[in-house]
Amino acid sequence: MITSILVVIFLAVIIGIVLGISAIKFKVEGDPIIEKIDSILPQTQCGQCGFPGCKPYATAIANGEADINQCPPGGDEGIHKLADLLGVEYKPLNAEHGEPKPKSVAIIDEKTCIGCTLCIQACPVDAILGSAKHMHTIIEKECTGCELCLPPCPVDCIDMVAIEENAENWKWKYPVYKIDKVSERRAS
Amino acid sequence: MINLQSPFVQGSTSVSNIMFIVMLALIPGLIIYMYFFGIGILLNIILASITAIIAEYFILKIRKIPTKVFLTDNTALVTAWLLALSIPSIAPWWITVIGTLFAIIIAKHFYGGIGSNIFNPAMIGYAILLISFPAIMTKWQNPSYLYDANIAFSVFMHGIDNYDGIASATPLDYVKTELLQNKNILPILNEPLARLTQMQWVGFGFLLGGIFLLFTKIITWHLPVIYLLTLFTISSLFHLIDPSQFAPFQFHLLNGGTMLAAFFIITDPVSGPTTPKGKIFFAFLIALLVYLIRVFGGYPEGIAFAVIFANICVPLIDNLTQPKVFGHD
Amino acid sequence: MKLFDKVFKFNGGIRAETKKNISTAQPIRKIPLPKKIVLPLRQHIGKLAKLKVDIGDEVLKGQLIAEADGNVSAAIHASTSGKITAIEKRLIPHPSGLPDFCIEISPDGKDQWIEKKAIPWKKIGLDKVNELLLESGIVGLGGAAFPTHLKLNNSKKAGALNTLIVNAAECEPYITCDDMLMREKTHELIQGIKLVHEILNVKESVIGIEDNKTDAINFIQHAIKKEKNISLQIVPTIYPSGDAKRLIYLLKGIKIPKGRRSSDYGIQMFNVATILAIYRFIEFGEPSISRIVTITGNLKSPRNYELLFGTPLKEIIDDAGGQIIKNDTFIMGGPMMGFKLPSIDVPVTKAMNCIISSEPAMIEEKKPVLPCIRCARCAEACPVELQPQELFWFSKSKQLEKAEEYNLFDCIECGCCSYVCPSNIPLVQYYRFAKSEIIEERHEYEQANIARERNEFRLQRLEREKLERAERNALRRAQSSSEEKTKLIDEKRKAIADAMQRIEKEDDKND
Amino acid sequence: MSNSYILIIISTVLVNNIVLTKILGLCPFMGVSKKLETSISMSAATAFVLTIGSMTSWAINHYLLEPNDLIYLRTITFIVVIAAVVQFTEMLMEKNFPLLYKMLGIFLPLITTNCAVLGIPLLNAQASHTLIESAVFGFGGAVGFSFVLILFASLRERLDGADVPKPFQGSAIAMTTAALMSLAFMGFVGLDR
Repeated sequence: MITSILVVIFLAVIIGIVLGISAIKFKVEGDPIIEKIDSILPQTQCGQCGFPGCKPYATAIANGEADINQCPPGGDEGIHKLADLLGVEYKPLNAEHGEPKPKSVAIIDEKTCIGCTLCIQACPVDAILGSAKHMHTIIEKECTGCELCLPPCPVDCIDMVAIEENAENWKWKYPVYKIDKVSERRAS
Repeated sequence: MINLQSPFVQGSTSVSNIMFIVMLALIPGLIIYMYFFGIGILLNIILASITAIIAEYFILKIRKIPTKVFLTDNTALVTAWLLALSIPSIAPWWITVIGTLFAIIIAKHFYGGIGSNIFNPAMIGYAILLISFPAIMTKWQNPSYLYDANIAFSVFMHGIDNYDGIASATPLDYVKTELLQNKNILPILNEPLARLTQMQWVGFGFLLGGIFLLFTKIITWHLPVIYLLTLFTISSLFHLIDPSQFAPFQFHLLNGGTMLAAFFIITDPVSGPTTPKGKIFFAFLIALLVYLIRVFGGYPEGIAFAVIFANICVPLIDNLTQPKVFGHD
Repeated sequence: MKLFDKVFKFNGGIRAETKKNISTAQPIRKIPLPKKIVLPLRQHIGKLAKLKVDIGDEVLKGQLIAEADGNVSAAIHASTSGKITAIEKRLIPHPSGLPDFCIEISPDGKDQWIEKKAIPWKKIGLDKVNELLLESGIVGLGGAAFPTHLKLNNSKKAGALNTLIVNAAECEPYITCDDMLMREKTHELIQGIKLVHEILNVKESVIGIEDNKTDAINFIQHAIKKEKNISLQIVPTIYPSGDAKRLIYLLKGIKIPKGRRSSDYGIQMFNVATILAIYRFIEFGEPSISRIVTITGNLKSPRNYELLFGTPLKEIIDDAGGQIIKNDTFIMGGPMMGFKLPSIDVPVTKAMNCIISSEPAMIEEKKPVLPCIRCARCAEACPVELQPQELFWFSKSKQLEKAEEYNLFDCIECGCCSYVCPSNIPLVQYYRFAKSEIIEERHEYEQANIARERNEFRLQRLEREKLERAERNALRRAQSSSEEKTKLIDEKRKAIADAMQRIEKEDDKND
Repeated sequence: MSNSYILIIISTVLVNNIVLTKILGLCPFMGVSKKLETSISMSAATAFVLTIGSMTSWAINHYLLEPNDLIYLRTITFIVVIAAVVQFTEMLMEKNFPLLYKMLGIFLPLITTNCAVLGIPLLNAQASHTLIESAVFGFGGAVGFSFVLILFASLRERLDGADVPKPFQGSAIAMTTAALMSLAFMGFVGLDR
């Protein structure tokens, strides 16, 4: 009886010492996983996930404070990639954070704009040009379509315009065949 | 509407043609089989075919896939034929039915049907039968016991219990059991049961059909040639090391399902590798395992297990044997 | 005639029915000036050309009406004299079937040339020739429409070239425009080859031709009898021997991987029609305004035409007698790599080497598409030695990273795999889909990176501004009356404003 | 003597494969076989834990338990030792391969409760293997585990593109596949004689 207790205590002490030493020796600092997560996120900086930008969301995911299904612009694909990276199960997009929309850019109606600069302050990527009392324009190439400039505008002069398909950005479509039910299912 | 894209012209091969030619190539072996062993095998093939078609039809219906196209692609038939040719011709009807159902439903359609099955369906069916009903699956027809269609039909319906002497061990089985009693192999090989020339003639028939397949470019040379070559080399090597323990290569090449496997079973494209190097390794692996199981293992014939095991390795083999792309180093 | 010089056979390829004799029975024909000329700004690989004219302008034949936008682009010239009557989006011959910007010219009927000047290339040097080529609007006329000046640029960078290969293989079924060009303009072609040979300063020129063009072979052999440095090499008729890298391998035994250019290996290749265009430009000062187009297939009178760019296709089809069996479906390019035109109301463009009025068999869906049985016939047929069955497997299930790992982008979309597939799978369509998808993903990734940078920059700026504001406030509170201090503040403000300006400028530059 | 080591290896890898014949260690076998890369790392981690675990538990069994007549403490002490080894591996990995650590996720600490890892030391003790035999047995078990895990992962990657019917997608078809794999391994019966 006593020997058995002694043996177990002895084991516990030895193991405790070994693990204690290695805990100090293999201490981990920083978390490179945040960068990996951040590179999957679409960088719209739209804040729909409930965090003030993509990086904060990435940090939250890495710390286990946020789920992977809170990013509507990233869409299903983004969630799949996050799930793959983190080795967790895929979950469908959380509707609380909004629905995925077609990629669009903000366009300022330059006739209505009063040049209040509120939108400039709201834009997370500095994609709006203009100064006080001069009408503003949006650098279309830089616009992420985050819609953050819409609420502050006092005269509702900003519109989100979906990017149209043209000969330049046109893509080949997924082949669909009548006989092959499976490909139809996948395409839909 | 389909989205029409290039190429707008097409060659003339089709899956159903390929499978049809495979079945055609099985005919010589089948005829020789029937010549020596009666019509038992034919009953099995017909039953297997019918079972396969019916199973396929119902599964396609359940999966809501157009039935006509997939029933006429002949793949289910090829599976049924190969399975029926692998099991003893004196097996009762329900053996054939169970095996075929396993092959079509589990090995094929669980995985998504033609093209998606990772295991050779016929071999899955065979292996399941072998481990479930070893007594029936290891008794082969005694070729000296010639009988008429009535008996064949009775055996088919009720099994062999009413007929003494109808069954005997295969040469592989016989030699193995004799060897277990620490006998020298040379006298054993001269026993009539070890020299089943009828079986060897059937193998020859499959060889003919296989050459036809090679000739019509349905299969490439890699699989059968490497398979037979490896089996030849290993058996010769062991025979050289100890002729009193290991049978010479003729014994291994001509007995069991060697020829059927070489040209028809391991050449199943869906569950096999696609790269030339991969095919070589695949065939080598199967031959090696077949020899090991035959000589050292617990089962008299190892083709089904070897094929399934090699099937498991296929994705990895394909992955590791990707050929160089044009211009890449 | 020596048949089959030593060739290095590439893997696979297919021997399809060539159907070339349909359109070679009659000589090349020109048609009268059309009523309208429509010139798309997108006729080449690269950026849209930049407009140089406005509605109402009068232009002369050969006048520059849109210039190359940057290096990867090509200029557009008026193909006849007349007035610009519209600049708007019209249907163009493009696989998307989407409209794009076009210039419409109403011809005045005079067909009056601008002043043509031969290029004194010997005097001005290769650099200048290249600059002029940028203005010539010449692109590869084999079908890919890659700007020619870029090719020359590359050869210049690569240094020593030793071989000029003239691509006369024309391997796709139906197409005969190069064949007819070689038959009817043999002399001009050889002059062109000699010219390009000298400009590039190469040691030898090789014309690679498929053995099914016997007439053209005879003519050229006769014409180059006295040329020491020009040779003709006959290659077997196996599609796709006319693909640039396949032809180089056939002739020279050099395998050039994806991402490398032939000029890195001392080889430059031009299509026969491109050679002729360069010749016309340098010798006579004529920019690229016309080409030979094969009009073939299901037509009453199929033949080759020499056509001005911008000619409405409909007029040509009418001239060729119209379709025998009406189905209003036309294919641009060959049957292996071409695409279905969205409509017949499109103009002739630089990339248009052939128009096939579709045979009924081409557009009906005869055979069902079955799952892949991994028979690897496609791998045996693939001239790039890919594993099409794996690429298909990954593209179909949208495992794009895997597809890329298996070298999806090496695929030249030649269609050999689809041609031999016993399951009738439209493999190339899956590859095209996967490629576009990956390209878009990459683009999005780049956009995301830019957005991230800009966001980080903004956050830094906000942080800095906050600090500055705090500093300023502290300063103001401490020394509100001191004049000296006010000056200091002013100075500081100025410095900040300057800095801001600088940053903004830099930002603009980055844009 | 070396012959017996080879037999142990053959036996543990093929004939008595820890996963497919003994049906131990199914948790990581199912859980970490979705991607080839992860499965390879998992194999490495398990191999490490198994070999070290077998040896330490042998030492404990041989020097602590058997002399003191405490064989009834085997299970509990082995569990403790294995847990410690796993902890150690975990820390090592978090330091040196953080991404891998994240990818293996819960399955890394779960090696602790991996029945293969406990099973092998217990089998060792039962068969009264020597230290080297224990190590070889542990290593062989790990190789067998890695072998089928990697094969299974490559199969599952291939299955990602297959048109598996909806009810069978995911775990269902993985289970079926595992069953059919073990069918193949049944063919090796008798090879270790």
